Amino acid sequence: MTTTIDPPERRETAVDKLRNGREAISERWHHAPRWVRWVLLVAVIAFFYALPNKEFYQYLGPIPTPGANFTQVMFTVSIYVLLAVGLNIVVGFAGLLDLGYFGFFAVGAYTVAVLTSPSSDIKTLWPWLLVVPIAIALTMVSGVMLGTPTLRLRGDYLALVTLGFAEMIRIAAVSSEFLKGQRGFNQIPHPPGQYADGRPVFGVLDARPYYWLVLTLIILVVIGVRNLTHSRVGRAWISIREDEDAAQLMGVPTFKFKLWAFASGAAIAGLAGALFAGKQNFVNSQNFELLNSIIILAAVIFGGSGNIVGAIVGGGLVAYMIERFRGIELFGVELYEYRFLFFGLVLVVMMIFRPQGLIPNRRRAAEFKDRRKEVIVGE
Amino acid sequence: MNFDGLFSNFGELTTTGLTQGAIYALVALGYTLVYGVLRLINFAHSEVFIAGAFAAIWTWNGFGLDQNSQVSGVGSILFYLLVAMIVAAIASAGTATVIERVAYRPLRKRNAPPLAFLITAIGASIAISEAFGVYTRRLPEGAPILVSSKPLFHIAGVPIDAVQLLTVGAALVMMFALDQFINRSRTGRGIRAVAQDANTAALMGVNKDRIILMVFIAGGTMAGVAGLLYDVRIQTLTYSVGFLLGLKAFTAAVLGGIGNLRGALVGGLLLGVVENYASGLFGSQWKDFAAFAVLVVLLMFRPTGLLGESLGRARA
Amino acid sequence: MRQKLARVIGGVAMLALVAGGTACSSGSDEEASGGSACGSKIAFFGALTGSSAALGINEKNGAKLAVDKYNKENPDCKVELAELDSQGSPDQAPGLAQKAIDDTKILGVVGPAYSGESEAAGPLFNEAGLVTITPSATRPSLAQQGWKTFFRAVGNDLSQGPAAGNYMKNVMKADRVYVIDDQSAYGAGLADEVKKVLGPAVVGSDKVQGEGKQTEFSGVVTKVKAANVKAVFYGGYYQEAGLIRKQLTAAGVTAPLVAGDGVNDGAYITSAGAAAAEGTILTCPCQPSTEARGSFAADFKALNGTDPGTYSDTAYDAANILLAGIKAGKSTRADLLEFVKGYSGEGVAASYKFVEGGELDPAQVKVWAFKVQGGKVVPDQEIPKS
Amino acid sequence: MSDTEQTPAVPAQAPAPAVETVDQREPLLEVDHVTLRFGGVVALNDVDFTLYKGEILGLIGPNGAGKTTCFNAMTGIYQPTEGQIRFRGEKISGKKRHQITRMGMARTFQNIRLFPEMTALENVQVGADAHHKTSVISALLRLPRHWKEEREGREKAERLLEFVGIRSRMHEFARNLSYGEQRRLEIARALATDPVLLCLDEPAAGFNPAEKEELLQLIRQIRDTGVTVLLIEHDMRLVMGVTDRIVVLEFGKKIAEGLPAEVRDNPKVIAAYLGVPDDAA
Amino acid sequence: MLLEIEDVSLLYGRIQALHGISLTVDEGEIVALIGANGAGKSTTMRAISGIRPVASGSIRFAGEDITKLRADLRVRRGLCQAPEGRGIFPGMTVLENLDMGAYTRRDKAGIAQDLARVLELFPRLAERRKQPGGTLSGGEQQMLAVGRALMSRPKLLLLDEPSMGLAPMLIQQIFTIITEINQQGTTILLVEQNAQQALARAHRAYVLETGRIVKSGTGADLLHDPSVKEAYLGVA
Repeated sequence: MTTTIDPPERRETAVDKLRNGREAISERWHHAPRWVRWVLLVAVIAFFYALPNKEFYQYLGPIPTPGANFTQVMFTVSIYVLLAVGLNIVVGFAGLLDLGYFGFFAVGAYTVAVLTSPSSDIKTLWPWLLVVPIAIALTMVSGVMLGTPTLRLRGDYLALVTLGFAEMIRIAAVSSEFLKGQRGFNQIPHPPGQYADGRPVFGVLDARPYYWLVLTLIILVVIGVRNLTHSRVGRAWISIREDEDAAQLMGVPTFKFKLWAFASGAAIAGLAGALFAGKQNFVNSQNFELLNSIIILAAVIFGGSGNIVGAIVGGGLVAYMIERFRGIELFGVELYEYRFLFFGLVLVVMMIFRPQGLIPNRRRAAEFKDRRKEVIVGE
Repeated sequence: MNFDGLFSNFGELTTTGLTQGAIYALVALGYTLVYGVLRLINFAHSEVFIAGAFAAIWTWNGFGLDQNSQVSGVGSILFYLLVAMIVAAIASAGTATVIERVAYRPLRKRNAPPLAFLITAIGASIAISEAFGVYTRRLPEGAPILVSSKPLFHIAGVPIDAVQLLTVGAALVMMFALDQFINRSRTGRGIRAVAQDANTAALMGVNKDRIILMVFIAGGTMAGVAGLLYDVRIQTLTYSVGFLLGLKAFTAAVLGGIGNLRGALVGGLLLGVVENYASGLFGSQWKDFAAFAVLVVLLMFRPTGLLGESLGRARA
Repeated sequence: MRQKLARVIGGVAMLALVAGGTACSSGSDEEASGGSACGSKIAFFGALTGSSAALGINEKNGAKLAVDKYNKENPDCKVELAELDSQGSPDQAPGLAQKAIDDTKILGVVGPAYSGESEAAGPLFNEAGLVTITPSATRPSLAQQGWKTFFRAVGNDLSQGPAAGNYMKNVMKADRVYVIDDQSAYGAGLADEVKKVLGPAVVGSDKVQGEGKQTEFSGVVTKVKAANVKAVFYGGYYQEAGLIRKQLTAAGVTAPLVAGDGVNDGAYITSAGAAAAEGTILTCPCQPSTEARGSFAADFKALNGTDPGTYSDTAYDAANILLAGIKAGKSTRADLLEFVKGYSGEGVAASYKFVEGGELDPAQVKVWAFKVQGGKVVPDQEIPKS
Repeated sequence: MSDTEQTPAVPAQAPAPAVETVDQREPLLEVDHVTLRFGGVVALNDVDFTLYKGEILGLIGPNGAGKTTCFNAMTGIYQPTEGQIRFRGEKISGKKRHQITRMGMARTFQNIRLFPEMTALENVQVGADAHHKTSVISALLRLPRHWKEEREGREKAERLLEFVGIRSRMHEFARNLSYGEQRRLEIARALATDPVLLCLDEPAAGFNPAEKEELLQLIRQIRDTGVTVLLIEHDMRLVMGVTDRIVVLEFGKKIAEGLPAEVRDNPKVIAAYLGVPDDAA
Repeated sequence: MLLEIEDVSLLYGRIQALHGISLTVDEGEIVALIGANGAGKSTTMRAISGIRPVASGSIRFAGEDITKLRADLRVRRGLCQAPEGRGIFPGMTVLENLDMGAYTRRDKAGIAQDLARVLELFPRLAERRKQPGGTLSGGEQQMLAVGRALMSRPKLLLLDEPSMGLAPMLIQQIFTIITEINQQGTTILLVEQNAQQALARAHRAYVLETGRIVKSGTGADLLHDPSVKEAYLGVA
């Protein structure tokens, strides 16, 4: 019974080595000359632009997904990355636990669907490009509407209210006549653009242009988010996350900035929803399961909440791994069937051994280390 | 809005609501106990419930009973109920223990932040639920009809049947037992002490780990009984029903004042009734919507619930 | 991990998987001789895992039987069946559709099984000119989107719904009916048609959540009980139908349940329990097992180890139509598409001939009523059109 | 909170002659007969005093006397049950905390509350941001205002870190600073909000004599820049050394007010602090 | 030697709160620990009772090394603390609170005996035995905390600021009781801000400053030490 703090520390030597190795890499990265970093960054971005080309990915060994078209999978992955970047603002920076983030994605997608689809009741049939800003704006408004009454709550309670709201949106989507439930909206227009020979750029068969579009938008969004975090706004968010009372007493209008965090996160989700609807051509209530919200949140924390790179890696990896399981068979068992089982287990194990995420914020990592030292004797 | 639908069925909606609410209440106890002691929303509690519900069905299967079986004779019915109840309670308490040991205790030992607990709870919940899903091939499993739901008698024209009596009765008995346990026993006192002030409790010689384990076991037992009652009432079980039921049970716990045992009862019954009224008023598809609306409105305007928070602060 | 896993790319057959749960292997990769269509593939597209999987598995097994038979009859010119597991979800559908399109050996597709995923995948198939024959997506609008490659091996909701209504009105003489649906495209569509036919005889209606989301129907049951009806119609799938029937019976409602082909599955009786399911009327735009069906049921059981379920037969027929084309030497997608367009012939479930938009020729659509008796679904009578 | 039920009535007024002279000065913060109850417990009982512009006022009392409660009421965290608190002539209750800060009141915390995962510089910048107007839009697009305020805030932050003597540590995360540095950082952060009134809650707790001496100097320097200081402190040496005037609380009541020397010799204060010796009881 | 603390250091996060504290308590003594706010008095108590982990150093109790022993097991060995801020369980009645003190004990007769003794020591508590702890006044809560600690029949009783927030009359009373308890055979380690009283009662005392022990000696010596007076009142 007289357990001590020693055993866990001993057990972790192997993990520590790994961790040290990673830290060394991160150190090296932070001390590398500017141009080296730029070259590497450009190389990484170029890699991701090249990725959906079959001429390229067929040489990548096990990376392409065996069970579904890789380009289409990459599109899904990119949407998840965009969502993770958005949720990271809310959860990672402002520290607001949002379990209903996918609801905003639904708002974005439905706005596009309702305003563009011929099966919609209002028959506006507007082009996609015109509707995108409307979708983003509406999602922001819905973020503010959800945030205004709920952002007074903290921690777990906020998580539950957001979860409740997302579920209400889903039930409304299923049950209300206007949102067409499972019947959904079809023939949603694609983004505009034509090749010289008159073929549309954003056709049905080739998912690459969509992927490139999302990838480009991700880069823009990341630049925007970086701008925010390196400003008064970002400082306000982090100070709220760190100590909300102290932030208030230092003159931070916490409510306003929490609302902004919610609204910016929502806007990004709305953009993702609009892109999804434009690519998918069809939107119905089956697209918005609650599990998706949980997956995105887990992805952000998995990658390393509070760190943009972490969120990107988390969102990408989680979405990719789920698809990667498709078509893999082990001991006569189709692994795809078990993907969420693994997902759940990974979350548990991860929180025990690496709660700060794969690529943590340097600040966060220190916090977790410190907390461990304060373990109460014998407990 | 269909006021006629509400008023013409008012009595039946109320009794079904109360029956359903009794099950919510039993599950809510688990949330309330764990929250009271650890300030943690044990998301995985819904799967503790599911474990009990499956255990009961599989017990009956073990006796050769399936969904087509008819059992007669009060003695054998009681026997099957009792055995299944014990197995279900053990299965649920066992699941709860495993969750606490495997998922939460390592986090406590590492002094992890609350967010880590929440994510772990979600992870554990998904993993357990999926394990049942894979095992049952995501198909529903049927329970034998042990208790007839033919009306026994009428109160003011509203029929009352044996399932309703059994469900509400068993829930009340279990609650009473738990209440006595918390308020009268030495362990119960330890639970209340840890809930009110864990550090001081440790200074009194209370072993917090043991108390936490007891809390999970007590909550698990209640969830196991709830699982059995669910089987008796619904007679079919799918691996995925836990999530929604768990969420509603949590709503019930918050409604009554989380951490407050008697609040869980009040909250459960109230929620069951409210959502049934809503399904009468707006249509069944809006039933869950109503439950979530209650949760959201409540958290926004009175997060301490109807009876106030905290285990023991208001004498449990 | 990656290297050690047996990777099953869509092309490798995995016949043994369902039968015995053993590893994949039995697919033969040998290049068959004979016509150029030899060694080509047809694909099955539908939910094989997830909460809506049962229907998909029924269909896949039907298609598998067809391919199996074909390969036995043509040992020197084999065809493979590729399986694409969509989980019935529209957002997975485009990736899988493209997967099928990318595989140039796939000449035709049986599926997509559900209407939602058909909506999402249809444009891709149309663009690629890959012919699809759905054995079960009954949503009327699918045929109205101008897809050249869409064909439907069953009647749509517009044929079945009125038939169910007529049956209740004319055969059951039900003057008080309660209508429930699961808000799915299929279920709500059926329910709407039934309501149109029955008019004022519908004394109440309610909606529930499908896809396994709801298992507790006390609210609906209370209302049905209070409405004191002669029949209850349910538009939706067997899973919820079984639960509703069970809970209705438990609550003492004896009025028979009437439902569409989505409930016409053995799993319905399992989940409701034989006693509660007794007397349920199930409509289906398909014929009962007559001589024409031959040894289908027995063969199916021999291959898959289970009885055929809903749409196993239509999937079998759909696969056979594609296989007939391949046998006839149609070795390109365009040729096969043309072949299907002009196809006319007998299957085990119906006679097939496609009209404008890919719909099954209305003359071929026969709606039958079946009845649950003694724990089995037995044919009752053909329902006259209107 | 403090126990009042069995407290022998202590006369609240302790008129000191010095009060007459400072009365001429401009009042900055007025605590006007404030009573504060939590449930049944009376935490503050008719506390009444005024803080004048430019002075250093010490608020002292034994543990549990209600100092921090009083402090929290003055900074707008608690609403008084009775009476009111006016800052620069305006009633504080009902104002949002960040508004009070913008009106010119800043504080530090008894148990240091920095933003541990921000650098020292960023911590101070948060304080400086109190008067900035950069919106989400201008930060997103990096409009000129963002650059201007960012530069201005950074310069101010560096100046203040220099002032409290930890500029060399400005890129460290706050959690990595030593205890003394954290205390100083808190003061710098509070000063960054451009306060008229700086409230220090036990800034010397845990300091050794040398550090206390430095703190004393720092407080004087802050006053010399024109900032009024309210000091809650336990360490009498520090309080006696730096304050212009002292208010003494015990059991939620004011038991003395006046110049340091007067307060020190007040028998009631001595009794409250050292305890009454056995023979005196 | 009942309690022996050697070179104990303790961290809060990265801040060092104790810098190598060493002190001893002999059987039968009252030892006082005095110092200004933030000097580390309560932290020392927490290290001894085990609700904060120590970073280095050792704590021995009755000859056993308890440095890494869990808090509740320390209680079982006879080391009981009445925590700072009293730590009354607000939702429990006075009697239940007292029962909590005897949580580790199973001898019903002994418990009943001790309960009688505590109620005799604190007649106020006897009057309010059915009242929830949260509704007691500060002084009564303090008595309850001390009484509850006594219920565990400790070998060593740790009292953290028993006079905090009490009126002089009550302070007087509490200290009288402390002396009485000690005379009945309980060793006491006392943290106090009320130096006058604590030093007058203690056999020995330690003065803490910024996490270090700067002075020690008999209570009487320190009571008349001008530097102690200065530390508290700033009187030179």
